[in-house]
Amino acid sequence: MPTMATPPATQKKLAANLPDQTLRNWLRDMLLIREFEVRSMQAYQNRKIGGFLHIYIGQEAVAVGVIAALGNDDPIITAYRDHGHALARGMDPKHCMAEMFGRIGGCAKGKGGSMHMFDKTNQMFGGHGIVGAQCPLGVGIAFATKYLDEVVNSAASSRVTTCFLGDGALNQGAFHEAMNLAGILDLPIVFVCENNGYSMGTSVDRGTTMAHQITAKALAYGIEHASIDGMDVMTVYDGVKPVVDRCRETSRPAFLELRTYRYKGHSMSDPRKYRTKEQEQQYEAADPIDRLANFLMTQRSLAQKEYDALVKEIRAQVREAIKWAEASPPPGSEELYTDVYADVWGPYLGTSRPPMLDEPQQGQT
Amino acid sequence: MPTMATPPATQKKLAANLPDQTLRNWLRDMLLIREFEVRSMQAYQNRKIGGFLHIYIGQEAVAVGVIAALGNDDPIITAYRDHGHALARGMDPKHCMAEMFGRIGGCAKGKGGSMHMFDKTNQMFGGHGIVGAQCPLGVGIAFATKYLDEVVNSAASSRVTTCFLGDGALNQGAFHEAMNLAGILDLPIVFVCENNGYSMGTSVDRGTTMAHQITAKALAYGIEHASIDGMDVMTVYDGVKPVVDRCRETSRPAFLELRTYRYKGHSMSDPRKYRTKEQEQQYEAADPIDRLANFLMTQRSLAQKEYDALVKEIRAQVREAIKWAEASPPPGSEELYTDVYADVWGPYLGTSRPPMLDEPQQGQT
Amino acid sequence: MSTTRQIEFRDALREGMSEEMRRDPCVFLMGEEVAQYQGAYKVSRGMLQEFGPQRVIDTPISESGFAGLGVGAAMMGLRPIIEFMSWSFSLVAADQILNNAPKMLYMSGGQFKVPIVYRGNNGAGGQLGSTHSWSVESMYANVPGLKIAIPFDPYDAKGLIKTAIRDDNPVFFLESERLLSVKGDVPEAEYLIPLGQATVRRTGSDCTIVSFGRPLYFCMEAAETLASDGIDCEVIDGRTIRPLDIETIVRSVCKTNCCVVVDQSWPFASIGAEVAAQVHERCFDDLDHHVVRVHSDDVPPAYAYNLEQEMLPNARKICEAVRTVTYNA
Amino acid sequence: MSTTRQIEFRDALREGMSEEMRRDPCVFLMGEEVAQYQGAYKVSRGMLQEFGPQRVIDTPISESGFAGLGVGAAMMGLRPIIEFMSWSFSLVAADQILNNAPKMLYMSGGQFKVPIVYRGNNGAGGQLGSTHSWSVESMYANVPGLKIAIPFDPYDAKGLIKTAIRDDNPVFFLESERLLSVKGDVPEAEYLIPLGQATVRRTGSDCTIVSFGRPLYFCMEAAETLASDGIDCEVIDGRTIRPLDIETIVRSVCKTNCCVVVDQSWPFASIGAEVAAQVHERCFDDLDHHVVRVHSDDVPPAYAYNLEQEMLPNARKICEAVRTVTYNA
Ligand SMILES: Cc1ncc(C[n+]2csc(CCOP(=O)(O)OP(=O)(O)O)c2C)c(N)n1
Ligand SMILES: Cc1ncc(C[n+]2csc(CCOP(=O)(O)OP(=O)(O)O)c2C)c(N)n1
Ligand SMILES: [Mg+2]
Ligand SMILES: [Mg+2]
Repeated sequence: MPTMATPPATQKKLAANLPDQTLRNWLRDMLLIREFEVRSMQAYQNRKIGGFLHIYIGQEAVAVGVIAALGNDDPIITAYRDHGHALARGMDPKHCMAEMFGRIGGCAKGKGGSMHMFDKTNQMFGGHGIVGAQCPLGVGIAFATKYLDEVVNSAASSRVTTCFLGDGALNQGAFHEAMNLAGILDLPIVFVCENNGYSMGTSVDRGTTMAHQITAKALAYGIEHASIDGMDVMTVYDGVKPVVDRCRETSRPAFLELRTYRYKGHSMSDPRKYRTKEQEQQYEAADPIDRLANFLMTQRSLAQKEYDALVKEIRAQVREAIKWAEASPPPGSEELYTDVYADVWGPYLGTSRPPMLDEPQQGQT
Repeated sequence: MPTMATPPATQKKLAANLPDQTLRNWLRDMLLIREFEVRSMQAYQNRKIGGFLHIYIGQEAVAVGVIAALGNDDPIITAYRDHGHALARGMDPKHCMAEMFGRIGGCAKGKGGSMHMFDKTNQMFGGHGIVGAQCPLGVGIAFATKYLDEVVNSAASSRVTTCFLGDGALNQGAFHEAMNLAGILDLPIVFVCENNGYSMGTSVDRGTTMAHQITAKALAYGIEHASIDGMDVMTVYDGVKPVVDRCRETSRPAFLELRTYRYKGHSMSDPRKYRTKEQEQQYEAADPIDRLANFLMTQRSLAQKEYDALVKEIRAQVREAIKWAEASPPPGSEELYTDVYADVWGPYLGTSRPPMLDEPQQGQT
Repeated sequence: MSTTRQIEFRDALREGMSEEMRRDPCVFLMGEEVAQYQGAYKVSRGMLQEFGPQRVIDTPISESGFAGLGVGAAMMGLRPIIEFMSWSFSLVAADQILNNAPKMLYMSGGQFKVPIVYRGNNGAGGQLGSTHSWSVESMYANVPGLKIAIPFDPYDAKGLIKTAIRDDNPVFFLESERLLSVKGDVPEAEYLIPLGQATVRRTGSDCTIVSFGRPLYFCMEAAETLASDGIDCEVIDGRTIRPLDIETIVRSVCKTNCCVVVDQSWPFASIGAEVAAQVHERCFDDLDHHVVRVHSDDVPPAYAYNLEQEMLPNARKICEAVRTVTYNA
Repeated sequence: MSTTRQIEFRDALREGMSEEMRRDPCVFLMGEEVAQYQGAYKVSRGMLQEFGPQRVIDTPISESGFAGLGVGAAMMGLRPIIEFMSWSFSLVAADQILNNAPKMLYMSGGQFKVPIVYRGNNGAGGQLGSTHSWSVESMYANVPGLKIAIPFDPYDAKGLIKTAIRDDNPVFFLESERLLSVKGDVPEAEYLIPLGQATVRRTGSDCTIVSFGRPLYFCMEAAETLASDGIDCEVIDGRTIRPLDIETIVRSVCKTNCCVVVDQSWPFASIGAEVAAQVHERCFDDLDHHVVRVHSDDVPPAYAYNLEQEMLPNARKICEAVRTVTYNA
């Protein structure tokens, strides 16, 4: 049987050969996500954010490392633990925060909330709340990139779609149908399973067969696969980049397990009784931000002073984002009947873009 | 990686060591199914049977061989191509035929039709029309046998459930969720995938990744698996029996691919343009009934005369079944509101057993 | 005057899809057996040959997968036509078609439209039993964000499918296996039928009969029978359920003062209940009698021919209903 | 007179389930996080400890799988309680719960009963957005073969869940996250509440308000407000949707001559439409005004607090509706 496991790419040290500034940007992005999440938790406790809130702290290296391996117009889609992906993809934190505050300035005008971050400009196709349901959508996006290249436009853009999913989604039928379709239709999609060890209170081995080797799921579909340490952003990049490149070239899907950990509870109401403090501390000791900062300070030229300034700058940025979000008004009541249908009929008012899309873009970091 | 493939059991020659009479019974069962199906097709053409009709001809060795490897109270469940299983399990052909004629004497009082053969006495849990949907049911039946042993009754009946499915069902999410659940919950269930090469007009390689080795699907769930030639009933028995026995012992699921072929179209309206006459003839040349008959005549004591008598007897039995079915009246209009709810309320009349269940049992062959 | 020909319902559907595919490269057709097999019910016959395997695409039996694939593709600006061999099989894809398709535009705050058509056979196909004989219109009509069209004849099939494909919203297009071979006049020239516009299939003054799709044939039959008894029925084909053209219905009821709704789905919380409720709301003082509904019986569909026939709406039941509401008139 | 205590809705549910599990070894509880985590909403707190891992069973996120597992187990004579963390997640299991559970008895000609309870949170949980805020009652009520119960308070929660578990049919049991912490009087002694029996939550003579589950709290609030304006409302809690106790509703409407239905699901083809249609059918000559319905707005649920509030039924909307129907009275 062909195992199709990707040869370990770490030997190539791709990330280590990137310019300093790129790695500094990754550090910046990870710090931004971390700070954003810390402040989100506060805002939730202060009842500025409602509904469910799923915090990405601990997993930053995955979103940042994977997205770094993509081109700017490569689409991504993910589940409900999505702030990290939105920010890494280039969404301004103020739009992300305003969305969680339920304000018109939010990326979805406050209609989506924490679980539904959409950003057309940055090719972010959501934030999706139903476990596994984004997988067929991801396959459809990949189908469309290929179809557009082959049928509609003459130009070959060769975009690669990345579909993130949690380890819990491995047990949803939609994931399996999506994998098979991607394989049968030869689609350029990379499934990135963020295996953080738990779906809510269920450790992966309690819910998922072959938990010690979840890449076996990919084998069933003849899909290239690899397991990658998701706690180190450079390792993530080194593991993912060649896979994305190959996927772009061959239009064959791939499946990657990114081994990671969420430091916080599943959502804000989770007491985390299903795991030990020791386990949490163990992961926190291998923190992805510390690791990259350390690398940049010891192997490269990052000065402590610079680092401190970066942290400060980011604090200010997130503080700004919160202020901006608070100043943004709630959606007007006309929004109730807007965006239900694209056209105007009966009580329905057609559709309108979120103001975010019409703001000048900062460009991705 | 543990492949968990079952060691080829054919060396053990289990079937070859069985008493002559057992093998003759298998021959009888296969002939019965064949004759029953031939007459069903006629009846369909004569408009005595309505709806969809899916013919089992060519696959007889699978139902007969697998069911021979089970105990009498081991439950089975299957998809819509189910006459063969019902008959092999011991349903009287007259009840099976009457069901297809839509008569009160049918196994489901004419309410189920060809796709929905149920037989509580013989532990046949249907006949199910939605592709893959029987898989979670099968898992539930296996769960119940274990639960009854462990929680409700003191006696350990250790029943093994067999869940048949087509190759097309491999692409339905329900199958995958069922496999994972069976693995996680340690359930005594054998999934028997009857790979007849096609789901309607789609050859298995056009719809299913890893078509050359569909047991890879089982590997993804850490489930024991094997591929077995389904065109020879003795090989089927030899392959399946040890797996069923082990499943009974360990309460661990298994997955078996039975390689087979349906001689006829998917249903009665299928012109079979998607395959060649040569391919059909190739399989027909290796006919499972001929193979067993041949074995019994050359290696055992079956005389041509005996065989001819058996064929004749079966023709008569099926002719009888048709007569019986035709004589059975259509369900009375009170049946419209019977069996909707188990209790009586509003227009609903409660439930009533099919007369079949109260007839003296012939016992399984 | 444009020339017309008599063509089958299935051919009208194919013409509509094919014209739109010629017009717009973003339109494609996907589903089980739509390509090489030429369509399980021959609706897509020849389309693979004309448009090639990139635009007419066979799928495995993975309704959830390819229904969701369509949504993703639509978010990217394509215009998928997704065929369900039967709407009965759409239940395994319920989350994709009811959560993702009709709510994406709203959840994304207006960023991602989902211009998609789901189409296939709906309603009892003839002795297919409980799981294969769904009339999904009542269940799915509860969900905002989608549109539902039910064509009556080849003319409407072509005109409505073309509009559905051009519509920027998810459209659930419910055909009937029992009507696919029905022939009817279809113009050579291009035409479109707007969604949300009912049509009067028969004018009459004594009673309004409202229906959708296949049961309209029974309504027309009943109207003939009743006419010979001096009861003159107006038969309204709603054509689409969402949007529901209640104005046309109300106009008719204000004239006839009587209303019967014929809906092939189960009665409870149904299209029939909705139309009845709205007619009562809008015409309370004009009605001589409460609205009477004709449905399938509130039981699972049986295989047996006699039980299935007894369960389904038919001309006899419709006549009875009309006689009931017009009794005092 | 039996002693009562004040307990929470979630505890009443647990007491009901636990009593039935003590009584009948065939009853078990299965779902996501029901065991080790003690229930995502703490409904099953302590049950793993009492009944052990064979009877209180955690599942992976495989709703289609374990919803179907329950059906298979029920065919074998067990009485599964299957918890959906939210009914919003039941859409991925739609085929199992709508095809297999309610039609098995019919398809098998009376051979295989499916005594199963599906239960979990239904309705808007509070800013959970479009995919997580389903009110499934209208959609699922269309399907024959199942029963639907919606408990109002701890007393009903316990009495109805016990009956549901003993019922030989599939029962969809719709709880509300927003009510789980509500406290109420629950007797120490055992009691059961039959399915199909509505109850009058408030007697009144001017207008009948019919509702189910959580919106009843808004109805009671509205009734208080209206009482101070001299409009005396009778509030009826249907308790179960299938069977629908239309007799109790009709009796009340014949007395008040006015009717408002409050239904938290979307309006189109809904429970509200059904009740309205049936009341019109049964009380046409007794009604002073057509039935008025109060629903969620016909749009997907938004995350933003203000939009969600605006969308949902509330006391203000109910008051308006009652004033409309009683205007001429
Ligand atoms: C179909 C479905 N079932 C249940 C849920 C409730 N739920 C939300 S998140 C979650 C756990 C998912 O775990 P995982 O996929 O590992 O992602 P993680 O939370 O670890 O990021 C569950 C059960 C849901 N959203 N959708
Ligand atoms: C969910 C679902 N989708 C589609 C169908 C229509 N359909 C019935 S049988 C069939 C092919 C199944 O092929 P396979 O599983 O290989 O079984 P076989 O017919 O070969 O026995 C299809 C597509 C269905 N019954 N259910
Ligand atoms: Mg996880
Ligand atoms: Mg097959």
